Amino acid sequence: MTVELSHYLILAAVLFSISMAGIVINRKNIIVLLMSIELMLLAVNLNFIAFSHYLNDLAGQVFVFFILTVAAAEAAIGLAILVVLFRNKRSINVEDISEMKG
Amino acid sequence: MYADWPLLSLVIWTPIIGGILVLFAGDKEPSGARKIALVVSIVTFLLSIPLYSQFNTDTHLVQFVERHSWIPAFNIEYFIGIDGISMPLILLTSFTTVIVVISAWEVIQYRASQYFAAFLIMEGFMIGTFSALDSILFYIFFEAMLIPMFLVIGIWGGANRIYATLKFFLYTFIGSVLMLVALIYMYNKSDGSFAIFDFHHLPLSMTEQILIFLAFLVAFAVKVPMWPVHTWLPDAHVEAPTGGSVILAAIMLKIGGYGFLRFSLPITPDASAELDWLIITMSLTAVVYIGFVALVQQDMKKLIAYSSIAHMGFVTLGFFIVFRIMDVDDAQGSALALEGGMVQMVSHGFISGAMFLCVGVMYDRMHSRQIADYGGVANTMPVFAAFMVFFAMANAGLPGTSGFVGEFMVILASFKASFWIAFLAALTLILGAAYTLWMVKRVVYGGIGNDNVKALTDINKREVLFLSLLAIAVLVLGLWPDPLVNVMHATIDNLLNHITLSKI
Amino acid sequence: MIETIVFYIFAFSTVVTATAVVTVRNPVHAALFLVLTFFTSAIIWMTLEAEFLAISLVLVYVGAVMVLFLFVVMMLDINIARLRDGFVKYLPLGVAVALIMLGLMLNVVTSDIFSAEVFSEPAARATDYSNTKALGSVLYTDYVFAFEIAAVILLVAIIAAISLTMRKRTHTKYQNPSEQIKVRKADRLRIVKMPANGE
Amino acid sequence: MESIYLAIPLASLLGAVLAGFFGKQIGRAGSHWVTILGVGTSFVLSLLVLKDVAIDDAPIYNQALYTWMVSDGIRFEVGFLIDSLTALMMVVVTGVSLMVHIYTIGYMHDDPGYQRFFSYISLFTFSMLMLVMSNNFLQLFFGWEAVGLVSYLLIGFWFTRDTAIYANLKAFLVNRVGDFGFLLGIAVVLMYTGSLDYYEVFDRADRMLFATTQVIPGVDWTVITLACILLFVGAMGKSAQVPLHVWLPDSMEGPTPISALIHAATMVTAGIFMVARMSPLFELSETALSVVIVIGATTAFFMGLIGIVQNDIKRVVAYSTLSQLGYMTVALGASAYSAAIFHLMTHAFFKALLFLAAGSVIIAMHHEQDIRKMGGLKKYMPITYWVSLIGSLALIGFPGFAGYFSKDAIIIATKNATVPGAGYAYAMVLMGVFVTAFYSFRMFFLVFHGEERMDKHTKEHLHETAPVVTFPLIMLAIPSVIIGWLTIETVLFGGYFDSAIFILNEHGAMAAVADAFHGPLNFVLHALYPGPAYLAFAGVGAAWYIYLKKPSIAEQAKAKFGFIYNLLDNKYYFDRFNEIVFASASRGIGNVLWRLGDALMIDGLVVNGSARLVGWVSGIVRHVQTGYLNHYAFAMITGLILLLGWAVLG
Repeated sequence: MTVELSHYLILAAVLFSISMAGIVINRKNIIVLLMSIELMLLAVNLNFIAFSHYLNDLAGQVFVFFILTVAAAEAAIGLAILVVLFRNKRSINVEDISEMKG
Repeated sequence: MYADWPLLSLVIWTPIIGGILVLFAGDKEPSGARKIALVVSIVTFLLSIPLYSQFNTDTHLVQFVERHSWIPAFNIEYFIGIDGISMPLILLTSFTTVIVVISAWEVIQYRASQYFAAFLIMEGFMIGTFSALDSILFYIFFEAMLIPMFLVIGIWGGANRIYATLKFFLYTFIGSVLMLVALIYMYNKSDGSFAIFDFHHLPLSMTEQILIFLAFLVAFAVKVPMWPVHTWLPDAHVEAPTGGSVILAAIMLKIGGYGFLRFSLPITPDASAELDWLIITMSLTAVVYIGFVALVQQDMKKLIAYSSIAHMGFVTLGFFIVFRIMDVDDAQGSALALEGGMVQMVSHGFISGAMFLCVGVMYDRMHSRQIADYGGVANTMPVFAAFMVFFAMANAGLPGTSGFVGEFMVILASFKASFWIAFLAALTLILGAAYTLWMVKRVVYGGIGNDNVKALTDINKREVLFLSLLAIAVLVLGLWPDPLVNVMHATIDNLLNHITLSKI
Repeated sequence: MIETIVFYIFAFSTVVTATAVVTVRNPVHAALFLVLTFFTSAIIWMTLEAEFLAISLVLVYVGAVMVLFLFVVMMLDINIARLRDGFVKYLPLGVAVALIMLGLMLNVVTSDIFSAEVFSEPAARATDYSNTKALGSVLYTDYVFAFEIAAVILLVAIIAAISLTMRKRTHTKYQNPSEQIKVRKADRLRIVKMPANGE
Repeated sequence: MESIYLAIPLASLLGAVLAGFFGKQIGRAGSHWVTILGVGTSFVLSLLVLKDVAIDDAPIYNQALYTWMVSDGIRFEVGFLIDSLTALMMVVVTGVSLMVHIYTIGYMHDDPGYQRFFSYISLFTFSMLMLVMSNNFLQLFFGWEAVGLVSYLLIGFWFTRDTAIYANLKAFLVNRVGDFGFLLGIAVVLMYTGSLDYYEVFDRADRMLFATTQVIPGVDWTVITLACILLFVGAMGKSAQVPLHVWLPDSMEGPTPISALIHAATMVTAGIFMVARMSPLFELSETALSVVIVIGATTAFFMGLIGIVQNDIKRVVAYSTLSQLGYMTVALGASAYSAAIFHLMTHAFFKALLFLAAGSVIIAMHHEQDIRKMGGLKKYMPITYWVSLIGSLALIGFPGFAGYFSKDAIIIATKNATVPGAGYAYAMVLMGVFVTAFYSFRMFFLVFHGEERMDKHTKEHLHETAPVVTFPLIMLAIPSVIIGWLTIETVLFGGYFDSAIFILNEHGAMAAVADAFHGPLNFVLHALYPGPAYLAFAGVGAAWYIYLKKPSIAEQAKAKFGFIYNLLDNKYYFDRFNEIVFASASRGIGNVLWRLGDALMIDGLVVNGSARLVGWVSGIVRHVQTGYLNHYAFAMITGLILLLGWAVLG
């Protein structure tokens, strides 16, 4: 029994589903939400790398590289927003962030 | 001497660049900005004079042509030139801008440099619209001039200016989008040309023509404005500052009429002939219906705005009555109708501009446009009253003023088509006099109405200057319209020949 | 064989830690579990011969991003209890969503399109093959523009993060030398005429 | 000669411009001097032209001055046509105008708008000259509207009075109704003949004669009839014929010199002049002539009746003007164009005289115009008394006076006219003679004879007016007596108008008058035969009996014939009718169109309605946007699942 492509894909799918469940369950905790998104990206990256390996094409890895970059940027800005938010509202509860509601 | 100058480009770009300069002059020292503005506007006017004096009246071909490739990917060109129908309107534009600059001299204190810059830039765009021979160039200028006007009303306007600007912008914009669709359709149809004259010779089936005609109709009818898409005009006028009203009435409305002559008639002659009843009905409605509506207005600017609509009804009536005249045996009178519409446009530019300036003069002193707030202005402002009565008479189409010429020509011509069309059109003689003079009666005449009127001071030299410039223009054009009519003949005749040929 | 065992061990721990990330009460713990998830998946990436990325994942993510997370979480005084409101309430929904999603995805990934026959194990690399070198050679040639853009994005992120969190301290006192130099007598000194108080 | 023609109107214009724009600089005296000089020049030159035309038999001058415009191959020109008709009109216009100018010095002596007034009346003279000297329809219309403008300005001269500015607006609008028809008439002429030049149009009149058009579908109208009736509508407006007469009585709100010059002597006769000028067209349409004669006859009699119940001295004269204009119109309808013009001329003199005399009375009475508050003025104002008597006698057609010749000529012509409606017209003009005499002398007796009903203060200050006022009166009184005698032979029968007026042979009214004419003396003696002269005597007698001898009769009659009195006092309810039907209805229509059409339908329903629709739809759709982050996340997940499900299972 060897490891095939589908194993990796299944693992990625499971990871993705977990992170999605995380988003639903932790709908109030913005930090865990952000973490779930990181997890999701991880699942996607895993897919890219697996395909890159099995197709013998480096492009997949390049993509992961960029995704990592963007994810890092996203995390930085997201956390910065979070800090500002906390300063202003003394809370990071998603329910308190509903200014957009007209 | 002018032969190798890119004169037309100069006339377009001088005010635009000048406007940007004015913008840089800033508001710290408003007198600097307005001096530059005045110089720029006068220079532009002087530059536009050779367009008339060097104009060759014997040919219908476009003159002062400049043609350069601009966006080669879509075969869009910087293609400009003028003929007998655009040249008078360009002169009107450059003349009116001078008047507007003078009229705003001390009146505008808030962000003066931006105000003057807006008008100068708008002038360039408007002249560009009149001289563009590439349809995309036309479209760009056509849309671009909305922006300064939008700002002028939105920044310097009255209390309800936001509503008015939005209405103005959406109305005109929605109309022109359909025009763009039509232009692109014809671009594809003509194997990749946006030149207006290529469109003129583009064979189109009846269905195509009718659709294109309707697209243009929406764009230009809103601009003119024709009933029933006219309701933006009174609101825009009421809220606009005086200069904005003047430009709006004097020039912007003309672009609609010009569009009919440049696009609708030659590109879709068969559809125009087919749907002439529609335009004629709308025009006559404008004359009669709007005449009645104007009668009951309480706000002077609204009244003049409605009278503008009624007068512009003559323009469109003149343009489309042609098809009815051509049905009658000898077709005499069709050139009369077209030229009448053109003369009416130019004359309306002077008269409505002057009327709005008159209201502006009073508004500057009283800060009210309501007729009821006035009464007996002639007691305290006799010189002004003389001007006001004069322009009111011109507005009512008194012979000897330019207001008469266009109406006279159109009524004469429309008689050829039908007695009743002429009858309804001629009702303006009564209605126009009624609403204008009734306003004059309530505003200018009578005993001093209240203490505010009592405190009025007569117009100063600057106001006398711009009102007399307009008065002279109105009078000269009324007493001797030949120089104006003469330049149109070749172009109008060619246009008439063109529209008699079916394109199907 | 050994690879299979490695895969299963780390795949299992990845799933477990990921589950822990979304379920534990304390965000600090969640962050730590996330770190663990990243570690285990880095090892899985290793088995896929993506050494460079595996290392960067650990260095960049675990080393920088996750530490940032931890900082933030610990810095902010968060009311954990409130954040856990509705956890139980939403659990069934979350599980249902996850299961549906999983079912759909499994449906795809276990199909024959991705079977071993189609995607067979690639031939082993030469021993002197360097994943980092190969990645670098494409990154700086074919993807150089994208690379530059990524750099700009990072720059923007840095600036944005700083500017977002920067606080203006209004009460700080400081000197403005240029104002001090420009000062004139009239600004500071007012000569007042007083009536002479003579005898 | 051409420069003289040009100088005639321009001299007046120059005066107007100088007084108007530089009134402050040249002062009050300066203003009246420049304008009088200007109009005086015009008058002298006009006399020269008349001599040239009448005595030296100068050829007709018909030249364009400049090309106004060329369009569609049609030349619109401004030019002069100088023939016998024009020359006569020029002299009348400038002559009366000159007298009025001089009179104004006295009448407007204390008015602050002195310079403005002189400027206006000079401008009027210019406009009227342009009108009568025109050689084409365009310029005719120019002059036509220009005199209307000046009339508007002058009626509203005292613009602080509400009645004045009401009257001037009314005058302008009613005139515009006439002009509306006139313009359409011009359009007919242009479209069927392709020219606006009089002579070219007359040459091509047969194109209109044989063409038909359908104004109302299914009914064929001869174009010439249509053209003539439309043109006549213009004349009705300007010459105040029923039902467009309503403006003229109200126009008495203007200063009296204006009433004399514009609303009696010259401008209102423009319609008469125009129809006479168009005789080659009107002659071709029996129907049009018939319309003309009926309208004229109605005006002549019924407007005269109103004059009986008026108490404002100027309004009595105004209604007599209406009635006399009716006479002229009847003459036109009877194809007796020369008689109409002849009456126009005599009327210009004696009616200007009457108005100016009325003005003189008004000055003396300190601007009191109610004749019930006058009486016995004879001994205070002898000159005014005598000139008024002359004017009144001329007006009623007392044998030997100017009015007798012209009016009698009209009556005889009407008797011999053949167009449909002539019989009615003959009855009307005969009764009109009696009515005219009655109201004229009612006013005369009430003003100058009988008891003195004015208040004490006024009485103390009563005296004859200044020479600057009485001089023009005397100057006008002279032609009021003699001009008929002197000129009847030349003007009516000497073939003076042969070149200007065209009469078809079958319209023999004028020829019949000529047959009855054997020299002026004989014409006067003709009065001894039973005829209109006795009616005039009867009118005077009745007035004398009722208003001097037994004033109680008037009151009794008023009480007894209350209905008729009310009808007359309210001027047949024309004003009321117009006020309700036209003025109110227009405003009503305007309001409905504005509020319902523009504000409610177009703006409310379509424009703002579409904006509201967008707002309404988004108001509903907006609820999807809760503003909660987790809702969005959940929506995203749902969307993702659906998309995936669709891709995988679908």
